[in-house]
Order: sequence, then structure tokens, then C-alpha cells
Amino acid sequence: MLQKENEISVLIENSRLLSPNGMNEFIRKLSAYYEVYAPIKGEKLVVFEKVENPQDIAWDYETTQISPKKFLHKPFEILFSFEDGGKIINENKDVVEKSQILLGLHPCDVRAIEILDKVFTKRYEDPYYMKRRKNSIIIALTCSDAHEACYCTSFGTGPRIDSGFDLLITTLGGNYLVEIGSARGREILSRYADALSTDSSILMEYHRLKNAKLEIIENKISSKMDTEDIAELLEQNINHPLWENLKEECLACGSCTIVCPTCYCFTIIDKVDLTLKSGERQRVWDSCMLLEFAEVALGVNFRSERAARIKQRVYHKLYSFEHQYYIRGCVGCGRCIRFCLKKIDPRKIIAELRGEPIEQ
Amino acid sequence: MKKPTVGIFKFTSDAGCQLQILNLEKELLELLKLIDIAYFPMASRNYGKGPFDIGFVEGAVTSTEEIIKIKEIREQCRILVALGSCACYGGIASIKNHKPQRELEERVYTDLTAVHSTKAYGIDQYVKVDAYVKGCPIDKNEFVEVVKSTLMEIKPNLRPHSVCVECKLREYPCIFLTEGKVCMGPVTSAGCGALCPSKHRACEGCRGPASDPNTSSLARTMMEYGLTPEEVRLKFIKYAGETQAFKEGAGVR
Amino acid sequence: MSSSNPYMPSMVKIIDVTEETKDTKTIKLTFVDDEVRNKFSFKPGQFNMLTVLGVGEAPLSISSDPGEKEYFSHTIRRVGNVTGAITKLCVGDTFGARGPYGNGWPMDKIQDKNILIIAGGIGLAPLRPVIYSIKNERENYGKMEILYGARTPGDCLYRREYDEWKKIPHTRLLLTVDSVPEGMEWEHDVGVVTLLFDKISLNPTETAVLICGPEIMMKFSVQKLLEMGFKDKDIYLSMERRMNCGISKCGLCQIGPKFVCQDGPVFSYFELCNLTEKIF
Amino acid sequence: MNEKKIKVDYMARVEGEAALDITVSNGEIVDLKLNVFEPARFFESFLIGRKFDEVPEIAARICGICPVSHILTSIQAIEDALEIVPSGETMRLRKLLALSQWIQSHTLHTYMLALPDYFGYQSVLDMIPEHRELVEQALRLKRLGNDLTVAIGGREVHPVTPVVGGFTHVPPRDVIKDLIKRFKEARKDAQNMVEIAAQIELPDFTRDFEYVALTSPPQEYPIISGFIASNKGLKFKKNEYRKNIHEVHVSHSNALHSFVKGRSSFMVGPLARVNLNYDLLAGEARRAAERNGLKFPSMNPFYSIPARAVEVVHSIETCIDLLEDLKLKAEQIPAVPKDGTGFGIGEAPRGLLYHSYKINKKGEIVEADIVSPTAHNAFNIENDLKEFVPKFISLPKEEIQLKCEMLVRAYDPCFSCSAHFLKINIRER
Ligand SMILES: Cc1cc2nc3c(=O)[nH]c(=O)nc-3n(C[C@H](O)[C@H](O)[C@H](O)COP(=O)(O)OP(=O)(O)OC[C@H]3O[C@@H](n4cnc5c(N)ncnc54)[C@H](O)[C@@H]3O)c2cc1C
Ligand code: SF4
Ligand code: SF4
Ligand code: SF4
Repeated sequence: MLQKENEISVLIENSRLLSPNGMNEFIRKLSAYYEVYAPIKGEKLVVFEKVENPQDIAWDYETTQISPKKFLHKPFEILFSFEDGGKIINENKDVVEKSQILLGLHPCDVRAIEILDKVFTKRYEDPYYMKRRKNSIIIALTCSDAHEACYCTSFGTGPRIDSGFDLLITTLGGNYLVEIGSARGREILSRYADALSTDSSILMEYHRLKNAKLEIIENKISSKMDTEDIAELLEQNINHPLWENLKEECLACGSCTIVCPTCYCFTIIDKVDLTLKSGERQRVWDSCMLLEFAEVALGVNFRSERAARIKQRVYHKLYSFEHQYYIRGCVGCGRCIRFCLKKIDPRKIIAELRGEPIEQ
Repeated sequence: MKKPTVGIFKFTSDAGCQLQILNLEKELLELLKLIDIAYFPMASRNYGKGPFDIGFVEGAVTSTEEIIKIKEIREQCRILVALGSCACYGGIASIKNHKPQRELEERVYTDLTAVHSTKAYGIDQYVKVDAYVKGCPIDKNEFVEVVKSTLMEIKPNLRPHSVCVECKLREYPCIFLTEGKVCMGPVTSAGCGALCPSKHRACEGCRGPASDPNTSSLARTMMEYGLTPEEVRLKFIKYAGETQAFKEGAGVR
Repeated sequence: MSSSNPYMPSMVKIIDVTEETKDTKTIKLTFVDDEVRNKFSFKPGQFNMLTVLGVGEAPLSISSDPGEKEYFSHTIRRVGNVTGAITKLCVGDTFGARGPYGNGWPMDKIQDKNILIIAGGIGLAPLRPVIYSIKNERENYGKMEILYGARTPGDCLYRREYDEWKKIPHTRLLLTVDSVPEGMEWEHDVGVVTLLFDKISLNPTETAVLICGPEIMMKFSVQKLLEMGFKDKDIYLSMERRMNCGISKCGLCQIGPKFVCQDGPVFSYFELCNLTEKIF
Repeated sequence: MNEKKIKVDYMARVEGEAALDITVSNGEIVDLKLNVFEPARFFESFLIGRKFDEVPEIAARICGICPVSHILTSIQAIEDALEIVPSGETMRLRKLLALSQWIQSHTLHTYMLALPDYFGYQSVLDMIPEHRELVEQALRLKRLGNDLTVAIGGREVHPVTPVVGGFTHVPPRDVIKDLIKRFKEARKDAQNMVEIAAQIELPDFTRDFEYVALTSPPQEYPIISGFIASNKGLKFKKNEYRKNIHEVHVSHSNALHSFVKGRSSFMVGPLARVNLNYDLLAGEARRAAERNGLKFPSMNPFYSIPARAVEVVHSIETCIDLLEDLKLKAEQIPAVPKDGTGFGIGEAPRGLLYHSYKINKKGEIVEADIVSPTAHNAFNIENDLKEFVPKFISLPKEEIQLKCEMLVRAYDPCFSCSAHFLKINIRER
């Protein structure tokens, strides 16, 4: 892979090696200037949270329940407030002024942000998302392992990644290989980090190690989704009996969509205080799996059938996104499988539509 | 403008929902600027006569006297709100509906000929209900939301989707998946902020069924997690065993 | 945040209210801010998001003549929170609006064709600007026939304007109602709107059809039109789906890969019947 | 014949539904009935067959006013049956939870249910315009009690964290720190409460009754453990409850009449507790009582009102100590089902509460026996009234009514829970 002379020199030029201490120091310094968020080990789960102490970072985490999209598109957000008499106060306390660093995103989550970027900029720019997006520095993290729910290789969204980040960290033998992905990344690295080594042969060795690590992970991801001609497949199977069968299983609980890093649907609601006149306009994540999602006045519901909602989720990800944004809406992070009580699995859905035996 | 008059009525219940109203220490004085509580025996000797603009009814209907009383109250109230799972579904009191009547009575009554307790139902078994505030007990904030929207003459924004959504939005780890605690959240109506899972307790379904609840599917999962059919049945016949959805869940063998 | 925030409504003021039916009003509005007013223009079939602070937002078609620059209007049926709150307001009151959104009727594509307008109930609202546009530029279009159905005579919108519409050259107006309450006079048809189809005089191959109404009415209309030889590419429908943002962000209004708020609300039947999601 | 009927059809500012019927003939009471018509909810029946770990949750729904007491007492009974010994930390958390409810409940009762009588109002709502500060003080104190319940239990009414074996969740340190600060600030409000309670003019009425409460000398003022004792020489352990306390069913009421075996009715509640355990009160509480001229023991049932205020001072001091001692580790001793019978006893805000269960080896409930404080008090209230009413029988009817209500309210009865466990006759009317 790393053959051409100039490619190698670019690679080396863009790489640094940090020791554990060096990394901690780097993060500590970053914390002084930015809000730094990273995967932190909680009681039961790893959660993206503000870093209090670099030692708390779970470098080898599998996945999080809620993806880092929450730092750009908030689960609850105030769009604006208003006062008695209808005066709109054009302020948004929630939007960060201080830049934030999103550290430790796995490749799939980085790709998911690229997808959200398209959603929130096409035609109309969403000012809330964009303000945060522009203020966010992304420090990606190569995965340490693959879980049986992972299928990023089916979409080319992982475990290798070569863009979409400002820095990319790979943990290797106790040290940290840091690759630069943008001018901003280069700047913060040179300003706040002391490299353990810039020696090209050492760095080359680490790149070889990284490559080996990625190969192991890639090989481990055995359960894939066959995405070839998936659009045609879906177009032809709108009435496949599978959808009716899924209806019996799916709890319509909505978990799969809330945990999905590319789901973005939201509802807007007004909340007034006890004056009944002043209040806030808020937005809250919504989900197409929920009955009320497509309900309009007088009780009409365009997707009252659970099967229709299940289809909407699958079709939106694997079909509609491509029409809407010229990109697939799934990054294969596997969250919807892990956090589904019924273990409903898009890979199996596609396999079944193809009439393939369902592998375990 | 005259403040709307409010009546708060009690049927068969433990008064917990009424207490939740009194627990609105921070909002109570503000609320009283908006409404005139004309009937609230738990707090006042004033027995205001109807008609009332809004009636809040706590408790299940469990006797012939109460059936008559709820109909009278309906007549007196322009808007009638069921307060808490007892009034919405029969609540805890409705557990008795699922026991053989004889077994139940023999344990409590000495004189069987005198029994006149009816099955415990939510008030909409007998009268039209305009709004429901679910929960055992009600969530105070939801109560305030209902009061506010009633005063503004709009429908309150109370989403009846699963509790799971609230768990996920607030990033509580799913205790069903992480701790194997059998949880009613996937079929239970949200609004409590996933209180129980947030405290490492399984949701017990106190708010009754969510919208489009797949109780049969959940019942099957519960059994996969080791519950016996009887244990599953008991889970579904606790707070809202009279609802169609929970009945279905209770019946899965 | 800059004023280019698309979620931020501008204030509009009610300058006139017309009671159309017992649950529907036409409200004439003008933007309070001069700059916003001068910048605002719309195409027939587009809609605004109307806001009542504290209550919410709802998509509503603009129902006035696009040639009018000083004001625009909405015809609003009271069915819920926002529509209920707006229909309670009086002349001089203000609330919020942002827009216009959506593609509108394909006025360019249908030039030189005959125009068949089929509307049911409140569905006439987004078609009224079409009628006015055609009136204003009569020479650009072929013959026009308007088929309108409502529940009862009292539920017909814009009754005062029918005579004026009939006077538009080469224009026919056909009305029908589901039922006529006792004691009420009604000289037109009784029955569902598709019953009027026998009276259509326009040649199916040279006619563009614009339909808006309840889904069920649209469904049977399309079926019958296809039978009559109208082409699926010439049949246009204005679709309704739940909307929260109007700018293809909230995700609520999708039909298959289409956003009703941006790709629509107007679609040709050809587009719709090839979607991955059934429409009706 | 000079017969007078006094009826209070619907008792206000008490929890649940009860009425009072008094028939007086020639200045003598010929009939007096406290009629609890709160409908029965069959708790005893539907607990049968439920798994032991569901019981506290269901038992909580006996009473929405003191759910904490029911939860804690039922947990205690189950743990007793399963031979689980809770840890010190768990006991501290439980005591805090119980005291949080005392504070909440006593404040609610004193300011919102009792005070309007003595200030001449129909309700606390009517007091707001002229006594806003007092009302705000009450709300503040009540909120503090509630916030402690929420911090430890998760919710004011029907807390969710207490379970057999311990707690599923403990609050974070900063919440506790904040609470300690607020409890210290609340000392002033509590002192005020004693002052107000001492100032109101209570009816001058004493009766020689027996009062019963837990006692656990020499260490501490009783909350959730101890012996059951009385001023007339009772002293027994919780598993001997049924040997000492008996019940008789009276036809006019849905509430049973509890009495001490071989004797008569008895009082439970704050006055019984303070009377019996005065020396174990926190120093602050005793000093507050003395400063305001309150003297215990008292044989005036109306003295329950100042007793509550004194208990609030005591609770605040105890809570501060307990909060400062917390380790804040959620512990839950695993429970293994086995055959057995267990007993639970506790001091609810309104007095002694008793739960007992028989459990089979699958962990299912076979038998349940629950007696709530109001069930304990009901008979005593009737006996009080019988002596109280003749003292002012010549007054106008409305005044008699009010005075009777005031006496009943002094007990802060909670009729829903008193009616839950009775073997009752309901006659078709
Ligand atoms: C493109 C378009 C044009 C429309 N034009 C008109 C018109 O000219 N006149 C008219 O009377 N009605 C029109 N409607 C329908 C109108 O949007 C609904 O009646 C209105 O949203 C109901 O809102 P509500 O708050 O009163 O009802 P509620 O039931 O209280 O609805 C709450 C919220 O749900 C959403 N919602 C509910 N119903 C609908 C719906 N049918 N479509 C989209 N969102 C909905 C809105 O965000 C609304 O605020 C149009 C709908 C669409 C999609
Ligand atoms: S697929 Fe799974 S997570 Fe998604 S709604 Fe269905 S049951 Fe819930
Ligand atoms: S804990 Fe219960 S409510 Fe929460 S996500 Fe899991 S199953 Fe749903
Ligand atoms: S989580 Fe379930 S049981 Fe707990 S409060 Fe919410 S609805 Fe009730």
C-alpha cells in the first residue's frame, strides 16, 4: 500500500508519535482552550462527555449508545425565546461560542457527521447545527476492535479513514500515532503537543503496525451487508412479506433511530411559562418509528402501520438518502442492532430480501 | 377576566396524585394566579359548587355510588381531566379485576352477601374524558402542561411514545440490555423522563400503554429473559391491565 | 445568530378577515417590516409557515393573487392548535410567518395547455392563486375548467368570487356538494366531485390537471382521469404531509425520497406513483 | 325531646373520605360515629401471589401521602422474612428517606391543613394574600423535605430507589452537599414553625388515653426500628404485635377499631412519639420546645400540632448528621427467596405502621397483614370526641362542627390507607 516515494513522505510529514504522557499533556492543554469531549467510561456504558481528566478517556471503547452527533444536533435545543407581546429574542444560549473538540470519534461516526453536514446545509443552512459544526474540531480515533454488530466495511466508512477529521489518533503498543487531516489539526498539534518522535523510520514502523491492526479488524468484520444494486433491490421489494413479519417483532420503541448517528429528524414545540405568554421554541429529536411522527390534524396518519414505519427507516437509510444527498444514509456502526431489544438487523433484512440464507 | 374555576375530585385512590399538585411548591402561587381552585377537599373546607371550567379526577371508579358520582361530575365540568393512572386505566386498584371475584372477597369480607364493589375501571369507562395525565403518580410537570394548554385552549404536547425514547434521549443506559432487568419501557407511554431506568430500576408500566405498543413481542422477549408466563402476566396487569394492549401482553403464553 | 436564520418568523399583521365557512376564514396579511414586505413574492401553490408564539407553527398555502404586492392571504380551516389560534385573531393583530416554501404549481410547464382544476374542500385554497394567475395572463393558457366539491353549500370557499371567475374568458366553474341541508337552495350538482367528470369538455391529451383535496378524493380523481385518457405526467397533485420546519430539515414530510416541503408540495402523478412509498 | 344531630358529611383537609355523625339528646351524646367511607382496594388480596420484590412498589400505593413509610416498612418485613440484614449505609439512607417524609408531611399538615382553622380561614389558599410570607416559608420547608425524598428516592410520591436489600441508586455527592447547606439554612424556618405552633391557642382538652410509639433507647429517637411501647406499660417486639394489638370491626365504618389487648383505644403519631421519647430528641428540638414553653408529655390531643413542629426541628438536625455521614454507595444485598414470615414496623409521619408477610419458597406472598397509623388512631379519635363534644355542646352547630373537625385534623388522619386492610361489611344501601 505504501509504495510511492512521495506518498510516503507526505504520510511521514503528516504523522507524529505521542507517548501516553504526551497525549495526556496534549489533551490537558487543549482543555484549557476548548471544550473537549471524548468517550468516557461510565458505570455501564461509554458515553461522550466532557473530559475532566485525560486518564478517563476510554481509548479502546467499542461504541457509545448516543453518537457524537449530539454535540452538533442537540437532543433538546432552544431555537429562540419570546416574550409577552410577541417579541422574539434572537438568542440561543445553547450554541457554543467556545470551540469544541470532539475527540475519539470512530471512523463511522466521522462519516456520519459528513452525512449530517449535507442534510443541514442543502439549500437552507441550519444555523444552529452549522455554528457548532464550524466551531468543532474533530479528532478521530482508529477502532481497537470490531464488534459483531459492526459492518462499516460494507459502506467503506471504516475502519480505514483518510478524511473528515482534523487529527486521527491510533493507539499502538501503548503509544499514539497521530495523523494530521487539516490545517487546523496541524496547528493545534504543533502548538500543544510534544512529539515523542518524528523520526521517519520509527513513524513508518508505526504505520505498518497500524495497517496490521486495521487488517485484523477488517477480517473480523465478517457479517456484511451486500450493497450492490441495493436501490433496485429495495425498489422491487416494497411489498415483500418480510415487512409484515418484522411488524410482529419490532416494538416500535424508536430506540434504533435515536441511537443512529445519521438520524436527524426533529419536532418543534413551543413551551410557555406560567405567564402563558413568554416561552421558548424548542426542537427535540423525533423518530419515524413512532406512531405520532406522521400524524396530522384530525387524526389522519400517513404511517399508522408499523410496517410502513419500519420500511421508512430502512428505505430512508439505504435508498432515499442517495436520492436526496447523493450519499448512503447508513455508516454500518451497528448501534441500531446493539441497542435494539429484538436485535432487528439491517444486514439480515437485506439478506432476506435477496433471498439469501441468513447467517448468524 | 374571570379566572377559570377548577375542581379536584377523589375517587378510589391513594391521594398521591393530589399530593403531587401540592408538591408543586415552586409553581403553586403562580398557578393560583391563573386558576381559581374552587373544590379541593384535601386542602380546603370550601366546597365550591359547580359548574367548573376544569375538573381533575383522581382515582378509579369501583362502586355503584362512584359511577353515579362521576356522571354528576362530568355534567358539572366543561373540561374533564383524568388525573393519574387510577383515573386513566383503573390503576393499581384494577389488579383485583384479574382475580377471581370469590377469592378476592373471601379474603377481605366476612359477609359475602353484602359485597357491592364493582370492577375497578378508569373514569372513561363511564364518562367522556377530555385529557389524560398519566402516571402513578402523575408527573408534576405534565400536570402543569395540561393546565397551561387547557387555559390556552390548545391540545397539550404530551407524546405517548415509548419510555425507551426518553432513556435514549437522556443517555440512560438501557437496563434491559445492560443489566438484564425486564423492563416495560418499550410499551409504556413516555412522560416520566424514564424515571425508573434512570435509577437502575425497570419500568413497571405505571403510565399505561404507549402509542402502538407491541406487547406480544415484548412478552416473548420477557420470557426469553427468563420470566414465566405467569410472571409476564403479573407485569402487564399492574397499572393498566384493563387496556387492550396490556391485556394482550398478559395473555401471551 | 444572523437574521438569515430560516427558523425565525417575521411579524405579519392582519388587515382583513373574511368568514368563508363556519370553520374557515381567509385572512389578509401584510408584513410589518417594510423590507420583508418588499422582498416577499410567491408562486401559486407555495405555502408559508405561520407561527403563533407559544402555540406553534403550521404550513398553510398562500391563497391570494400572486400579482398583489401589498398583501397576501391564507385561507385557514380551524382543525387544531395553530389554526385554532390564528382563526381567533382579529384585524390589527399580529403573528409570525416565514416563507414562501415549496415548488408551487408548474405554471411554466402548463402554459399553452388547457387547465383542469379539481379541488375538494380546503384544497381550493392553494388553487385560487392559479385561477388569478391565469386570469392575469389569460392569453398564456388554454381553456380552464374548475371542478369544486365541498361537503355542503355552506362549506364552499370563496362563494363571493364565483361570478367573477365565471367571467374569465374560456372558463367554466362546476360545483358539487356531498349533501344539501334541508331548506337550503343549491342549483348545482350533488355528489362527490368525480361525478362532475362527465361534464369535463377538455381534451385529455392537451390538458394539465391540477388537483388538491383530501387524499381519498385525489385517489379516485386520478383513477378516473387516467381512465379518461389524461396522462400521468400531466396530472399534478398538491400533497399534504406533517411538517415542522418547511425547509427539509425536520424530516417529517417525506414520501419515499421526496420532501413534500421542498420537492413538493406539488408533484406529478407520474413522480408519485413511482416512489418507494405508497401515497394512497 | 331535645335531640340534635351534628353531621360533618365530608371531612375537609384530611386525606380520604370520612364523615362524622353525632346524635345528642338532652346534652348527652347518645351516638357518635366516625364513618370512614373510603372504598376498599383489596390490597391484602392482590398482594397474594405477587413476588416479594414487587411488594414494596405495590404497598407504596396504599397511601400516596406516606408512601415512603409503606415502602420502608414492607421492605423491612420482607427482609425479616428472608433474613437479610441491611448495611449501615442502607439504614442511614432509609432513615433519611423516612425523615424527609416527616418534614414534608408535618409541614403540609401544620401550615396547610391545621393552621387555617386557627387563623380563621377555609384553606391555606385563602391565607396567601395576608400571610404570604408564612405560606412561602411553609412551601420552602415542604420543598426541602420533598427534595430530600427526590434525591434519595427519585420521586416525592412513590419513590423508586428503595428495594429489598438496599438501594438501586444513590445521589451524587454534590446533590448531598447542596442539601446539607439547605438543611442548615432551614433551621430558622423550623424554629419559626415551633414558635407559630406554640403561639396558636389550642383548645384546652385533656383525656387519659394510652399513647403508643416506637422507642429505641438509649441511642436514638425512633424512626424505623425499636420496641413498641406505651405510657401504660406496653413493651414488646414487632413480631409480638398481634399478641398485643387487636382489632374489632364496627359496623358503621370501613375502618377497624384497634385496641390494646385487654384495654382500650390508643393514640399513635407525633404526640405519642414526643411524649414517649422526649429525652431522645435532638438538643435543638428540646431547647426549641422549652424556649416556647411547650411541655411534654401532654395529654391534650391537640398538642400533636406543636409536637409536629418540634419533630421538624429534630428531623432537620438528624438529617444533617446523617447526610454528613453518607458514604454514597448504592448497595443491594441479593435476596434469595425462602419460606418464612417477616415483620416490619416503622414510624410514619402519622404514627405506628405495621406490615407482616408470609412468603413461600418461591418468594411469593402467601399472606399479608398491614395496619396503618390512621387505622390505629380511628378508635381513639372517636373516644376523644365522645369526651370532647359535651364540653361545648351548647354552642351553635357550625361551631361544634368546626371544633370536631379540628380535633380529627389534629391527628392528621389519612383515611385512604386506614380503609385498605379492613375486613369490612359493606351493606347495600
Ligand atoms: C403544504 C401544505 C399546505 C396546506 N395548506 C393549507 C391551507 O391553505 N389551509 C388549511 O386550512 N390547511 C392547510 N394545510 C393543512 C394545515 O397545515 C394543517 O391543518 C395544520 O398544520 C394543522 O395545524 P394545527 O396546529 O392547527 O393542528 P394540530 O393538530 O394541533 O397540529 C399540530 C402540528 O402538527 C403539524 N400538522 C398537523 N396537521 C398537519 C397537516 N395537515 N399538514 C402538515 N402539518 C400538520 C403542524 O406542525 C401543526 O402545528 C396545508 C398543509 C400542507 C402540508
Ligand atoms: S427496530 Fe428495534 S430498536 Fe427499532 S423500533 Fe423496532 S424494536 Fe425498537
Ligand atoms: S431501560 Fe427500559 S425504557 Fe429504557 S431503553 Fe431499556 S427497555 Fe427501554
Ligand atoms: S419508568 Fe415506567 S414505572 Fe417508572 S415512572 Fe416511568 S412509566 Fe412509571
